[in-house]
Amino acid sequence: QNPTTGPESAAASGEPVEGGHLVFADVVPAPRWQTQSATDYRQANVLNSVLDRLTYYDAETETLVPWIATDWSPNDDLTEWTFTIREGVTFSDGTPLDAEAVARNLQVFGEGITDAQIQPNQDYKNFVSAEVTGDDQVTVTLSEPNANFVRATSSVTSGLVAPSVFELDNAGQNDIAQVIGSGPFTFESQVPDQEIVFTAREDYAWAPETAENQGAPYLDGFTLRYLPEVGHRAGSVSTGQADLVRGIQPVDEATLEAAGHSVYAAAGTDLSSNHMAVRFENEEVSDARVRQALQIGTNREAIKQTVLSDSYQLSGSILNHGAPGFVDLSEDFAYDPERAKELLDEAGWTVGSDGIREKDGQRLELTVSASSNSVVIKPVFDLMVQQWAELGVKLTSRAGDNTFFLQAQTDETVPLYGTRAFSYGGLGPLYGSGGTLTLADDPEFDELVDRANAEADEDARNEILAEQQDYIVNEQAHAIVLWDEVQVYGAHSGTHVEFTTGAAPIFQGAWKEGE
Amino acid sequence: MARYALGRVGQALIVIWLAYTVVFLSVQLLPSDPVTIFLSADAAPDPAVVAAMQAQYGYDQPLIVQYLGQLAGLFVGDFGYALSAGQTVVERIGGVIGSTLELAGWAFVFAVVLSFVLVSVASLVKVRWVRAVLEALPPLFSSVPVFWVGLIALQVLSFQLGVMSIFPDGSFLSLTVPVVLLGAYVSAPIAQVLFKAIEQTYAQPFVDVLRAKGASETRIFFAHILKNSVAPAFTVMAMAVGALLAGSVITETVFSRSGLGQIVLQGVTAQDIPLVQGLVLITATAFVVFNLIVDLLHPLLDPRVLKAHPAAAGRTR
Amino acid sequence: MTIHTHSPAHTTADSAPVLVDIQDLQVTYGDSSPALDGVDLTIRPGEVVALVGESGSGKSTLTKAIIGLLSGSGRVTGGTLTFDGQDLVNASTAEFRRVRGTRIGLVPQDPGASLDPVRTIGYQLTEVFRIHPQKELRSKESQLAEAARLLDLVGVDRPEQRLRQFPHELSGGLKQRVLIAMAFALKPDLLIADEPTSALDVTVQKRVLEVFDRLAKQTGTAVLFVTHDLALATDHASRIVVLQNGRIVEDRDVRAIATDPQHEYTKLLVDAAGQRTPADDLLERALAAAGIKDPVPDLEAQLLPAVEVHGLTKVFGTGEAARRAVDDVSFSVPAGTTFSLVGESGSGKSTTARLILRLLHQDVGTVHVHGQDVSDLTGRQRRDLWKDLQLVYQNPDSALDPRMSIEKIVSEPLDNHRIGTRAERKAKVAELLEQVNLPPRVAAARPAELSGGQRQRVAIARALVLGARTIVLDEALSALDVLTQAQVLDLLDALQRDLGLTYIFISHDLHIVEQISDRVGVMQAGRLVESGTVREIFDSPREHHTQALLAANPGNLLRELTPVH
Amino acid sequence: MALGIVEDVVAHQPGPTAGPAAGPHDANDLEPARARRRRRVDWALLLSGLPLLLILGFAFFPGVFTSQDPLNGIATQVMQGPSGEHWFGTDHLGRDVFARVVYGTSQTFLTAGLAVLVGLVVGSALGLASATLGRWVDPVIMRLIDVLLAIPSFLIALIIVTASEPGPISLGIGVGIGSIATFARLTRTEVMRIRALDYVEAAHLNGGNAWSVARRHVVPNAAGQILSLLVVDFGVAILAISSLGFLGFGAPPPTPEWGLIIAEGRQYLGAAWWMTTLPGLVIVLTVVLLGIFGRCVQKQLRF
Ligand SMILES: Nc1ncnc2c1ncn2[C@@H]1O[C@H](COP(=O)(O)OP(=O)(O)OP(=O)(O)O)[C@@H](O)[C@H]1O
Ligand SMILES: Nc1ncnc2c1ncn2[C@@H]1O[C@H](COP(=O)(O)OP(=O)(O)OP(=O)(O)O)[C@@H](O)[C@H]1O
Ligand SMILES: [Mg+2]
Ligand SMILES: [Mg+2]
Ligand code: NI
Repeated sequence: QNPTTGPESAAASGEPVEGGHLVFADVVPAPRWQTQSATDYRQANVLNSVLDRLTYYDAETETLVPWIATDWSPNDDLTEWTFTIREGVTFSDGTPLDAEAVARNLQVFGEGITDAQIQPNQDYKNFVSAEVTGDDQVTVTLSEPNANFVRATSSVTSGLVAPSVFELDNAGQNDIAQVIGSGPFTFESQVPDQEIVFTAREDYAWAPETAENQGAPYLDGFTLRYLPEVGHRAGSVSTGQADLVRGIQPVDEATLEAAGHSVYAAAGTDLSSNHMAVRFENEEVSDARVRQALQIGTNREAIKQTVLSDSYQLSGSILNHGAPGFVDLSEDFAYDPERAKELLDEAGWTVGSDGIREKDGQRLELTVSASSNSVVIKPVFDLMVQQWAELGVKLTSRAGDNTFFLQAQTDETVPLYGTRAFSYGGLGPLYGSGGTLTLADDPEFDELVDRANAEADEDARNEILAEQQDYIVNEQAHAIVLWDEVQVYGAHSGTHVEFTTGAAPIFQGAWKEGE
Repeated sequence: MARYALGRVGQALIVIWLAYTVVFLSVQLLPSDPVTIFLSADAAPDPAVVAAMQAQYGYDQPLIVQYLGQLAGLFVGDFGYALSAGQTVVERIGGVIGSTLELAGWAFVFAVVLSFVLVSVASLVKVRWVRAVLEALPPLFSSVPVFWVGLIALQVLSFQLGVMSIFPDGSFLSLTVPVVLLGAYVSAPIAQVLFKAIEQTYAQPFVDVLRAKGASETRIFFAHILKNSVAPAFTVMAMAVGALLAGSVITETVFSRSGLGQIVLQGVTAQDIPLVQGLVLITATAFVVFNLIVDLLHPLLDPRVLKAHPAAAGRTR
Repeated sequence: MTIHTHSPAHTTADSAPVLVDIQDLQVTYGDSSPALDGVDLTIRPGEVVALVGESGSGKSTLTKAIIGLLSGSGRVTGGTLTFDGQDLVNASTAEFRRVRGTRIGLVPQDPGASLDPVRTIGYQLTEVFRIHPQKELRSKESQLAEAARLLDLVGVDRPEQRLRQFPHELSGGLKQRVLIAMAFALKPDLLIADEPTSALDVTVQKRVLEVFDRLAKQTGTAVLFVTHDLALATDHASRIVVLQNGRIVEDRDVRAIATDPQHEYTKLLVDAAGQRTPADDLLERALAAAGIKDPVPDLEAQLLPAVEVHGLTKVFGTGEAARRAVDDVSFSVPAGTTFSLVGESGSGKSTTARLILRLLHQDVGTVHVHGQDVSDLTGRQRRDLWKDLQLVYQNPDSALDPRMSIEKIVSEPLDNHRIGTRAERKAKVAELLEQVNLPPRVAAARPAELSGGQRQRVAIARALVLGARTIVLDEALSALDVLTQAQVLDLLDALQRDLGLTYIFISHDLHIVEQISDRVGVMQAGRLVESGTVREIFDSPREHHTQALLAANPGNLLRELTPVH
Repeated sequence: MALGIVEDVVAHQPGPTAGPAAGPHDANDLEPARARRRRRVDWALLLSGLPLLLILGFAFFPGVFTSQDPLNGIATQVMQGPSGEHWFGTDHLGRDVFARVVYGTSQTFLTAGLAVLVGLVVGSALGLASATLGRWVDPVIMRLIDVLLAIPSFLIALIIVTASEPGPISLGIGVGIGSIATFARLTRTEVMRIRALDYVEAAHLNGGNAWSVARRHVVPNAAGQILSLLVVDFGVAILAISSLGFLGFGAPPPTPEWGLIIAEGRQYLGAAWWMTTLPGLVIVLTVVLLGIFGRCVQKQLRF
């Protein structure tokens, strides 16, 4: 059911081998390494092995398990969360990772550092304070109840760094060479924009509770390199120039596997599914019927057949199949082009002379933006251009235009925004008022979010979560959902890696078969 | 001579300053602003934070103040802070410039050697078709998109033959292949101009006088033709600096090398004005310095030029 | 006034050994018809042979064939060519290289471009010794010393210093001497000189040729020299070979040719070179110059000089670089006459002409044209002036827009001044083309399709189309070969008679000046040193400079041999 | 990218331009060679011109050259190798690559054409002003040109393309600015060369004013050189545009555009070589042909 489990178990067969150095090729260099900038795979994939967090979300059990926090619990009205900090943990510079250090970290996540231009972490909304409340206890106080708060502490953006790091200026905190964590690997050297070398910490002994390897990493170290050219990735795996490569494209998967190498589909359970967020305040898409038409007028099966592969699971909701609270809504937005056309007709958009719908002299032309860092997003959108053209909707895909993408992040006039976003803080930070995706206020949804956050009972909360999903996908169709987030990695034969629910490789447990 | 040189240096400084200013102004055309872009990478930026940060980096100041501030910074060696990199411009550029210099430097050397070898062989060889082929090479070099051959070369060398590393790991081929591709591209105009200049030199009557003296073709070529023909080639070499940068952007992207190329893209997409300005300063200076060298070298190559300067023609009053 | 007294080499008996032996030589360029077609020529040691003929007759081709430097697609397609018994037709490049420089030397036509501009004189002179290593000239010092000796020999002053100079620092005459020194360096048996002085002005030409003659005699070198100028040939050669259309039409002793030209073409050449102004014509012109002309066309025109300049001065450059190109020049040109300006290169002739034409503005002085003070004309007024006053350029190639048809070129002034209807302009052009003896069909042609002489006629037609009364001709004939020159001269003469034109004629060629002028002005270093009627100047020059200029005028032998009509 | 064309660097020495067949050892017999050239058919011109005409045909009548759909793929024919049906194979969406190349021609040519136009209009205006207005205008314009050269044209293009909607207009202008300097320098040298010729002065003597002389003599005679640069620069622009497309700064899909087709295909280089290689060859071929054609034009029109 969880696509990660297949390859994972395959990788786990055989005894891990100690030693060896792994070459990991990611897509493009990351410009900044401050903890909270790890909203991006580029940073998260690496910081995951450099910074530890309070909690860990275990893919198999689909629960949060202890890591640096051995225990945690909220007060009754869910406004105070108390964490018990593990003992004997040290940062790589030797300083202790104690309650003081954790409190300082949490404070930075909640408040940011104005002097160093560090913003608060968006998952720490309503943060009031973080205080040391016992020998090894830290208590976080929130102004509003948040049942989901603890989930945020499992995110790489909540990676813990030595408090001394916070004393640095912005440049210093963003410099990977100066990021001091307690994780299994530490920075060794770098060639800017070309490679970064990390070495294993031999004294590492505080892996997440469910981790198979509880001690120091098997590997001696790993090197991060970059392969922006999609076309080079499979080749570099099969020739062994890289042991692990992110972003293998569908056409290369079969070839790689046939040649005896591994293809890992690392499910990004921590993220939303891949979708187009609809900036519904734009004229063309302000009518829910139009958005619904787009939702059911998209032939996902054809997309999967043409440009995806079996590594990709089509969306059942805005959340991924493995995410807590996921409900499968795929029946509701099954492909129905006729109904889609009807909806558009009903909304007053009639087909014009060139096949594009019009209303009051306005044409139904939509532009979608997306970053170029996903291998499949461009071809998928290209295909959707064709599919939507049949509905009478002119879609312009600007996937891959990174400048436009940066602009579109904050430009609410760009009607469609292709993305998948970390959702540690639930859907609120994404689709609620002040959210990062629709860039519009939505009080109705805010209410759903508040209700969920205030609900201590899991089942009751999941029910509200289901309502949220239905609201976003069906009722309002604020998100045109496409496929579950997944990062496809290629690994040279004999390389064994597992992945977090954030699709990041776990180098601490990775090993290479000796030659 | 000293006055002439001084005048040229003055002109060069003006050109650098103008280039700096033009780019400063054109960067203002870019949509959005560096702070918003910087902040929106993390989350939807809080307007208050944006404003605070703009104040921090001076982006809230009137344009003219920003401009003068930047300019003043240059004089004390402060090239600004590259927000998108979280480093000062000097650190950011300094960190990778070596890589570009290595690539561009060798490519330049290769381009010069290649064009001289091509031209020499083509001029001395007696077989007509060999000469025709050699003469056809530079136009071909300049017609082939570098990224296209680069991609194909990598595919073949790295994956099909497995002789070259896909990563710039410092191995011989991982430097040589990009150098050769970029060099061949840059050599095209140099070789073309050399061919043309040499053809014109060969048409000069003094060549027949040399032949009548009994000089061999080899002597004629190396002792006379070449020295007469290099001046325009030098001019082109100086102008190739810009092409080298453009070529480096492409080459570095194709071969995943670090370098200024990546910074150009980063600077423009993130609208990191100080970074872009720093780059322009470097390239404009390089361009101007190379041209200056060529200009000052010119009298050594051609004793006539110094004489020629004062004489200006003004026929009608 | 004969200056050179040659020991006539032709006295050497036919039994003397033959140095160059050419039989039935045929040379072809590409696949066109042969440029040389069955040439027979022998040259004996020490003999000076002049090769004359009109442009394109194959003179250069012949010399290049001997030294193995046929250009482009040129190749020997028949016949034999031996040098001192050695077959040169089938000689390899290496064999040729051993002969060139050592046994056959070359003095090129254009000294300006015949030295490598980026190498010093010393380098280029000593290069000969490096190419052909000599026993006693191994060290650099000895080579330089020898080079200096050679320079001294050809009359170059301060030889040591010259060795360090670059060609552009030398005048044309000096450069030609360097080239001569270079050709003589290894005392060759044969020297080929292709129009060695055509780029030099007469005085320099004379000095250079003296050096040339002297050295040839001293070293016993045979010389084959090419020229357009029969006068020059007669002065320096013992034998003249006349080439026409790739064939030798006459090959005889100098005196024989000069006194008794056999071939039709040679006759024309001798006529053209030795032509003297008929006495009656001279009288007529003298009368005209004095204003007594019959019939009287325009009273005013005769009273007023066509052009009058006074105290004209023009300085180029400032400070140290300042140069007085024209210095206090005054003269006046009566209407209907020809005034010639002569003088060595750079003496200010062209500058004076341009000042008159208002293409340059004087620093001091006045210019009157047809009675009007034009000293300060600008813009529109200049355009009006140019209706009356026109210029014909030296080089008809560059004076005509290559893209335009002859008709358009000639009618351009009419178009510009919006004169007449289209049909009228067409008629006017046709009339003028007829006047300058051009067939009507050239109207549609483009300049490239015309010969040099025809092009110069077009330029003259254009100058006349607005009814100009005064025409400045700045070396208007010097780009043409002798026969064409004669034709154009006839045309100018006829036009002057018919239209009462005034000419200001600038030339290096004193023969022509003597034929065409009424009055002559001699310039030197910007100053008009002497002026007077043509007879005054030519027969009794007062100024030393004028005397030197006239002495340099070639054709003394010819004048001696062909008496005035 | 835009290396620029450096034809103008070699000073126009009085020496002749040798005929097509002439090697470097040719001497200086200019007149007959030129006369002969006029009469003979220039095979290089024909051999480069005809294929270019064909490619130009792609731009105007794409439907004549292919019956396939460039925009909508056939899902069952994804990534098929070259065949009789699909000459250049099909792409990842099952679109016919050859059809995309054919239909992309107009977009590419439009953009390159605009680029060249910008370079031509602005560049030659600057060059003309520089050469004719003289005095202080000339040095000022020349310094401006230096500034243009000192800023990498690539960066200018990047900024302009980033600053505006991507599309033929911004791309064309961005790339075109890079060729302004080349056009300006060539125009300046040409105009100066022609203005120094006697026939221009003669035109003044014959009553022409500055305007009529420029129109009748200077411009038409300079046009030959500039026209040939135009042709060559067109190729340079195509390369520059495709390079920008490669870096992700091209026109948005699905508009087929040559650079974009290559950029799209390149990620499948290992799996479907034809998607990149064949359109790339079309670019190379076009640019090479344009280069040859430009040089022929130059020879034909040089006076
Ligand atoms: N390189 C060449 N290629 C083709 N034809 C040539 C070449 N050189 C000379 N010719 C032709 O050969 C013929 C003879 O030319 P040549 O130069 O020998 O004449 P010339 O008597 O020296 O003329 P001039 O007095 O003008 O120097 C001419 O018809 C000319 O056009
Ligand atoms: N435009 C100019 N600028 C500076 N100096 C000039 C200019 N034109 C002519 N001179 C100089 O003025 C002097 C006279 O030149 P001019 O052309 O009048 O001589 P010329 O008698 O016509 O010579 P030639 O017989 O060679 O044509 C020369 O020294 C020349 O270098
Ligand atoms: Mg000749
Ligand atoms: Mg003159
Ligand atoms: Ni370019």
